[in-house]
Amino acid sequence: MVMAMEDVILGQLGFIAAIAMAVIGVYGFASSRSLVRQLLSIEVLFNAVLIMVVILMSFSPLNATLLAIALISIVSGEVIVVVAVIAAVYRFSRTFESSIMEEEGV
Amino acid sequence: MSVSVIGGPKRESDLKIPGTEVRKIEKDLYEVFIGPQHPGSGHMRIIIRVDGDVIVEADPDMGYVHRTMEKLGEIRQYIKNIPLFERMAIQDACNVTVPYVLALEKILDIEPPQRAKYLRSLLCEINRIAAHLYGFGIFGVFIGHSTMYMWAFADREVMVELAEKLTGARLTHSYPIPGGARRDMPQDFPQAARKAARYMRRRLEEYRKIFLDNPVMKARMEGVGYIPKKLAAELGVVGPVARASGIKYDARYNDPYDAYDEVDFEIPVFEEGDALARAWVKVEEIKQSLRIIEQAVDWLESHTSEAPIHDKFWAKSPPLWKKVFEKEGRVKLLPMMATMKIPPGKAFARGETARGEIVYYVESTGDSIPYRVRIVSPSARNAIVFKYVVPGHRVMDLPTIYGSIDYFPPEADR
Amino acid sequence: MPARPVAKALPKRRGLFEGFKGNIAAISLGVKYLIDPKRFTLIYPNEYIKLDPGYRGFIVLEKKKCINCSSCARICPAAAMKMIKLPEPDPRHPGKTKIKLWPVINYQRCIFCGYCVDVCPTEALYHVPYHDIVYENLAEMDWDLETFTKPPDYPTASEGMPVKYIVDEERGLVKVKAQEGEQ
Amino acid sequence: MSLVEVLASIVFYPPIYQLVIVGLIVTLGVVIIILWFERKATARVQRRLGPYHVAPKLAGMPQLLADLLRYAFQEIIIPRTVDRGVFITAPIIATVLSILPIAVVPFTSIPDYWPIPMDYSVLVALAISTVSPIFLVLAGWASNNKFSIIGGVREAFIITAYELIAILSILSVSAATLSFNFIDIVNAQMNTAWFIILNPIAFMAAFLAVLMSTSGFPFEIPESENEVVAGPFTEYSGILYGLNMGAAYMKRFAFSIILAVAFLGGWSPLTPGEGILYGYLLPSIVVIIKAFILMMVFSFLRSVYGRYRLDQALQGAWRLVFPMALIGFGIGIIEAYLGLT
Amino acid sequence: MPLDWSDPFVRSTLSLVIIPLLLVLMLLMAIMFLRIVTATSRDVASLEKYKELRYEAGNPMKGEAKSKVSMQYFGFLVIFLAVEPAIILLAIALTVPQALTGKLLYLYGVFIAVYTPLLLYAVKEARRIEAWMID
Amino acid sequence: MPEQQLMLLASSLLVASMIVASYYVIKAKDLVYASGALAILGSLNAAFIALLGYGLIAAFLVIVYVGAAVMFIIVSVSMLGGAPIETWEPERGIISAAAVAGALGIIVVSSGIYAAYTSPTSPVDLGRIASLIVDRYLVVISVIFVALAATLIEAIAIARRRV
Amino acid sequence: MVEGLRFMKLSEEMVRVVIEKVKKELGDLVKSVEEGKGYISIKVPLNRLREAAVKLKNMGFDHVKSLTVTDYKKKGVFEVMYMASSYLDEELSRIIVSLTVEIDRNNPRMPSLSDIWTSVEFQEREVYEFFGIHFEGHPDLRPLLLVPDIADLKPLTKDFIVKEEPIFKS
Amino acid sequence: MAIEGVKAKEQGKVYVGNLDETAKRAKQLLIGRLKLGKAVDWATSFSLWPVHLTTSCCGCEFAAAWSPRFDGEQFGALPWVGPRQTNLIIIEGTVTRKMACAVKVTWDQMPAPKFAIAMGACALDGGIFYNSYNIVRPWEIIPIDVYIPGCPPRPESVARAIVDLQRSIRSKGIASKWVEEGVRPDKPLVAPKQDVCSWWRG
Ligand code: SF4
Ligand code: SF4
Ligand code: SF4
Repeated sequence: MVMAMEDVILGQLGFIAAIAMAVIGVYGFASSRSLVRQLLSIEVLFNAVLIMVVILMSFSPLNATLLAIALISIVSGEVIVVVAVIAAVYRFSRTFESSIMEEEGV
Repeated sequence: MSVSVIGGPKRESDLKIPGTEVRKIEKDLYEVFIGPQHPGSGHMRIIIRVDGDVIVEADPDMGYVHRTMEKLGEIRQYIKNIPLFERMAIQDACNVTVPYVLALEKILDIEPPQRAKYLRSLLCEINRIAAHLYGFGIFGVFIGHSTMYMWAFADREVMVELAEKLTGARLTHSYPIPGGARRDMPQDFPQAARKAARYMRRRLEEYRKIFLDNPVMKARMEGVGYIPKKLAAELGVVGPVARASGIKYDARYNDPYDAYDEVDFEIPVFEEGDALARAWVKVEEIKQSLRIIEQAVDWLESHTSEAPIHDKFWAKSPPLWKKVFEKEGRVKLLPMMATMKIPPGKAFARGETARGEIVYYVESTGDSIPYRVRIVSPSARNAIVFKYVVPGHRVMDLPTIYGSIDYFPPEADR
Repeated sequence: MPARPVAKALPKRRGLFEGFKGNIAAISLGVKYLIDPKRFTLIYPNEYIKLDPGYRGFIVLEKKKCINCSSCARICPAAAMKMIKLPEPDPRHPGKTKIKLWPVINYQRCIFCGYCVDVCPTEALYHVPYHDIVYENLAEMDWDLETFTKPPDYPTASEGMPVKYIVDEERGLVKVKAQEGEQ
Repeated sequence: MSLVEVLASIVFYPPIYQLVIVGLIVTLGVVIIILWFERKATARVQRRLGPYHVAPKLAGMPQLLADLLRYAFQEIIIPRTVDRGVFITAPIIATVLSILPIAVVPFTSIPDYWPIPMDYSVLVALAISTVSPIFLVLAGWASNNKFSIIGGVREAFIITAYELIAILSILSVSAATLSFNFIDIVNAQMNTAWFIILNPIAFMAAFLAVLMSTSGFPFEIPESENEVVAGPFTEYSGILYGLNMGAAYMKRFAFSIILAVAFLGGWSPLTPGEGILYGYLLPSIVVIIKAFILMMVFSFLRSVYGRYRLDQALQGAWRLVFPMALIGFGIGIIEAYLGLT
Repeated sequence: MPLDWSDPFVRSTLSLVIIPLLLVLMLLMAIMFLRIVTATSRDVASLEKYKELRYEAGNPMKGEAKSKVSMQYFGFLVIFLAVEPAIILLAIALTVPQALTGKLLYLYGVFIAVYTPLLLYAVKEARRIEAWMID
Repeated sequence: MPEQQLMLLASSLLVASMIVASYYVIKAKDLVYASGALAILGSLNAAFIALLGYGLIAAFLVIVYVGAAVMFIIVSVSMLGGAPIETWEPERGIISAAAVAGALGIIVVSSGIYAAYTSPTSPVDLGRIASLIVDRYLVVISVIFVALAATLIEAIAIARRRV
Repeated sequence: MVEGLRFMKLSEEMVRVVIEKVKKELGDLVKSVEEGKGYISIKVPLNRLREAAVKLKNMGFDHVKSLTVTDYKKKGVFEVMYMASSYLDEELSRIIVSLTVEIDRNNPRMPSLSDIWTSVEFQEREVYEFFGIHFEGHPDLRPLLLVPDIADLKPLTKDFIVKEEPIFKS
Repeated sequence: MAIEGVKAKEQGKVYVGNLDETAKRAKQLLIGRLKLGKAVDWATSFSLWPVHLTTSCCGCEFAAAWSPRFDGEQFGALPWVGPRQTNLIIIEGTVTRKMACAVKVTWDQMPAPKFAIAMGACALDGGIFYNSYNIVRPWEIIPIDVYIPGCPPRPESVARAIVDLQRSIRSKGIASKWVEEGVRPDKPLVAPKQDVCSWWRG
């Protein structure tokens, strides 16, 4: 199958977006010490990953769909747990600081 | 919220690095003002502190309608105080003024003629129904049921119409005066009253269907604002609130005045003590009031018409006055009423308004103005419910409780 | 027979089915009123309520009946009725004037308690059976003697037709046309 | 092509027709009429007249027009305490998003007149409808007002209550037809019976979900005036508030259209024929009328019910309506299994 | 080459992106325009000093509004989020051919079996609001 | 073809706004708005994925991720009180971000996967996916159910206060 | 029916019984017990007020209907009356006793009874703002109805004079 | 040259930055050119939504005025909850010192073409409380359009006040002129003599 030029450009755009978002997400995750901000950064990262997955799996659309669906389900599951952890940490220490977890050895 | 640093020596050193302050969020409660410009409160402000959806602390801030009645009562002649005190609860005008008049009569040591007593009781009961319906309407709108509001107010108009026929004013009747009442019953009144009573009974059934037994409304009211009997006695709540909590107290029964020892009626008492019970108390009381109205009307019809005022104020009246009375049923006042001097003495009187017991303490030093008038109105006594019952409920329960205790700020603030 | 306290209990109903029944009852009642609202709304400027003659509306002074006794001003709880001093030719001493007291009313304060009407020894004051008059500035409400001696303008009467409400067993109140000339 | 034809081709170009003509203009009209109806019907049940003097001959019909105009020419106060950008844009986006689901609902079975030919239009419609409440929450937060924020959070909680129910109960129709395509669904209904008959439980659940999602009584909780004044919209004035008030009704209209297509047989008694008139306009009018009747029922409930408490609504949703929706879903699958549709 | 207006892609972009975007812009402009039109003059603003302050039920402004509103119904939120993906997963499986509906029913059964006891437990937990206070 | 160019234009706009949105997620002062931006990011992402030809994923993403997960985040954040003062350590962030950027860039460029994308020749067949799910991946899906159920229990256990 | 007595629906007998009972219970605490119009007045010295209140409460007078303060400017005292009655005891509910103390007008301080009778809490706040009487031991003594600058004037004392307008219009 | 440059700059500023000028032009366009004034007056007069602020016991009759018998909604007046969405304030009787603050705040927070009705003797000259130490005359705080005497006024009087207000809005074109000029043309602004909220301690 001949790859159309547009497809390639679309894929590259996707990669650009994914990489940029990944970088931003990692930056946010590493530089903020607020748990909530870290959660948000991870979510940005997840969006990047999702695009990459879809693009990379595009040779097999069915698999891409299934994988993406599974990914999204799992991530939303993860979100609950993380938020629950944040709430627990907050209740425990009254801050959103991640360092509090390091200190308490959590 | 305050900015502070979590304790511990390790963190102290951290403090030196700029940008590492930690804003500690304390268990700060959300302070919400309910009122005065708020659909969930009438003319008052309730400062609630909420933890999420649960009220932790409620502080009723009254006084938005404090119109200094006690002070003005001290500088005005006795009879001028009747319209004044009436403004406490204008939809319950007769009920709030009768005890004041009773206190004056106690000091004067006179007793109104039987007809005046029946007339007063009649108007009191009409007022009671109107006030209960008013309370119902406000309660309905507080829990979002606008139809209840409209229906109650529609039926209240029937009662207002009756009162207007009897006294010539919609709400502020200024009807009782020391020694009697100001007007006699018009000719066509009994028939209208009986019709209204029959109509009202049927409507109560419809209220039950759309409001009290409506599952949505029942869910909102059941178990909300529960006041156990002990607590009710301790807080000294009055009226339907007390009677919904199983307290057998009604000033008409425990200290009968006017015609209440001659008519046959019941004091409904419920044990449940929640908002639903308070609503039901009102329904049952409306039924009893209708009975009283019918009895009073029967009595008044079967007795000859005479001026419903003590002879002291009527015996020496000029013929013109008698003519006016015969023609219009209007009792003229003696000009000396304005500056009537009352012998020295202190009297304490209580009466049952729609919202509960109202007490007056009148002290006279023999002057034409009272030395001291103390009023404790039912809403003023019920206000304490906000402080002791509301905490622990959800925010959405606040209007339910407010509506169910039928709190009326102008009355509470005096 | 005296009053007696009677213990009552809330009608207890439980269960899903009861809830369902309650909902149906409420909705069907609503539908019933949607079909026949039984309303008695006053369509205001087109209709107005003709009040009973005994209604305590605005107050008018019949000057010739007044004996200038000040009882009305003395009993007025809101200090709305005041006596003004007006010089007047003295009938006994021609050429001289004497000061006479006349009541005037201030509707900024009057609370329509009717005390003044009831206390007037000669029935010089009377109520007109209407009440729905509004003003656009305050000064208009402080009446002088001349305004006080004639009934106030009643714009509503020229705009709508009078109706009366009578108590009815079925519908609560019923709006009927007030007969012309009927007092 | 004559001018009329050109105009018709523009107006009836599906995206424009569905979003601008139906989505905006008809919705606005429907909202105005339904608000008038709501006020009149409520007034009737409450034994009074309702809006009247604005046009006595029309029974006060232009009342809502007057309200709208009045709102339009009232000062738009943007308090100093709010976050301006979000404060202004959030309600606008929410409004537009709330009518967007109409874009994916076909009003006819002729492919030319589908705005988006899509196999999973039900899913997409549901997906779009889940986004708009987020902006209401944001609007509440941007208002920087205690009542707004509480109202916003309540809104969010109510979303959690109704969203799954809406999805489940509307998808039960898909379960019965084994397709996410509205066309298949309507065709199935035209072949057998409307789903309101085949699957009344799911319809009930969907009905309640829509009621919750558009804060109709008895679930008018986010804007419950007795505690949170006007909920997330407390700070909005002028036309911004008018927009907000309309948004809930627009959303209700969009949902009603979905319900009408999914449960009430869509354009059912009518078989779309040739040409724009028979192929697009008339079927869409049938759908709109069905949606309108649904909205009238929604509106009527206002006069019978008060409102539930937040926790009661949540509990009721999860303990009563959610199982209902699940059962409805199951019924849908069983119907598919038995080949009923 | 002109655009093919009946192309599904063009149609969906138009109806899902461009027209909504235009609507948003239009509304935004209309609102800004009306705001300018209806703005009051400065002398009024100086007299009405509470106008631009936060509405606080008729009180002057007090305290911070953006503060903790930790509603105790967090549990329901958790349930919602945990059930939603499962439901959608279940829903995605709906488009099976009719022959496979038996399996679909089986999946539905699995879902019911897994979630019914769980939901019963979770709703019971979520109702205990005292357990969900953030502090 | 103009449609294709339109698509490219749209997707580049989308990519640009995605990057802006994700930047706003990281930088917004108010965490609620950051989460709001996350919702927008999710929607844009869905739009992009739909452009790539995977409408089903897009719908799924919007319903489950934007409609539920992000909603959940927004609510939780606003319930936790908006924006407490945060500590930023940009150095850490820049270093890691640079590392990730480098690594990803090298991987993408060197392996040539940047040209890997092929648009699906036909729209994703819903029937196939459904059949796959109920036929082949029945167990997997059941496991996902159980896993989600487990997160539910876990979340309840963690977030709830022991009383 | 005897004129003047009708209002006390209960017989004089009952009132007398209650008076006797009060006298017995309170013993030497009371200065005097009298029957007033509509209430029984029990005068106690200020320093035994709380004791008397506790005893009354134990007798069954479980709530206070009215906290009445009268300003006797000439005597230089405030007369403070706690008008108590009963809800739970039907006999006593017909009777109102007033627990009366007199306090110095210039130094208005007295112990709070709000921990004995919760129902008096708000009324004590009210008295505090209107008369300036300071209730020691009150949990939350703030003005209840008035704005602070008016509360400073202590409007219900006889020092604060409000004038009626004359009946003549100038 | 320099002067020209400055001028151009200033002009540019005027063009971009001077909102008043833009507003004026826009207003002229809408009210003047498009003749929307009549419509605005019509709409405003039939959409007088009173804000929920029950200052005192006249609220009873206010409530009755919206009850089925008198039904204020027939005039298009719908009592509404928050001040931001309303344009009419009905002072329902006595305004105490404590309440004066609420009246002022509520009035201020209402958006511009807004009207006030004072209801009941108390709101005019104190009524029966004319010599009370705790009341404030509302016309000292906000500009009042219509006064209703009575204590309480009958609900018809409230209806009459609304009808009167509607008529004067339409005949005098108050609302459209207000929008056009940005300030109420026919009534002076009222500035409270003292700060009515001075007692409020946050
Ligand atoms: S009606 Fe009452 S208030 Fe009015 S003037 Fe007469 S006495 Fe005074
Ligand atoms: S009471 Fe009658 S007679 Fe006397 S001054 Fe007044 S109006 Fe005249
Ligand atoms: S005018 Fe009369 S009814 Fe109105 S507030 Fe004053 S006292 Fe109350």
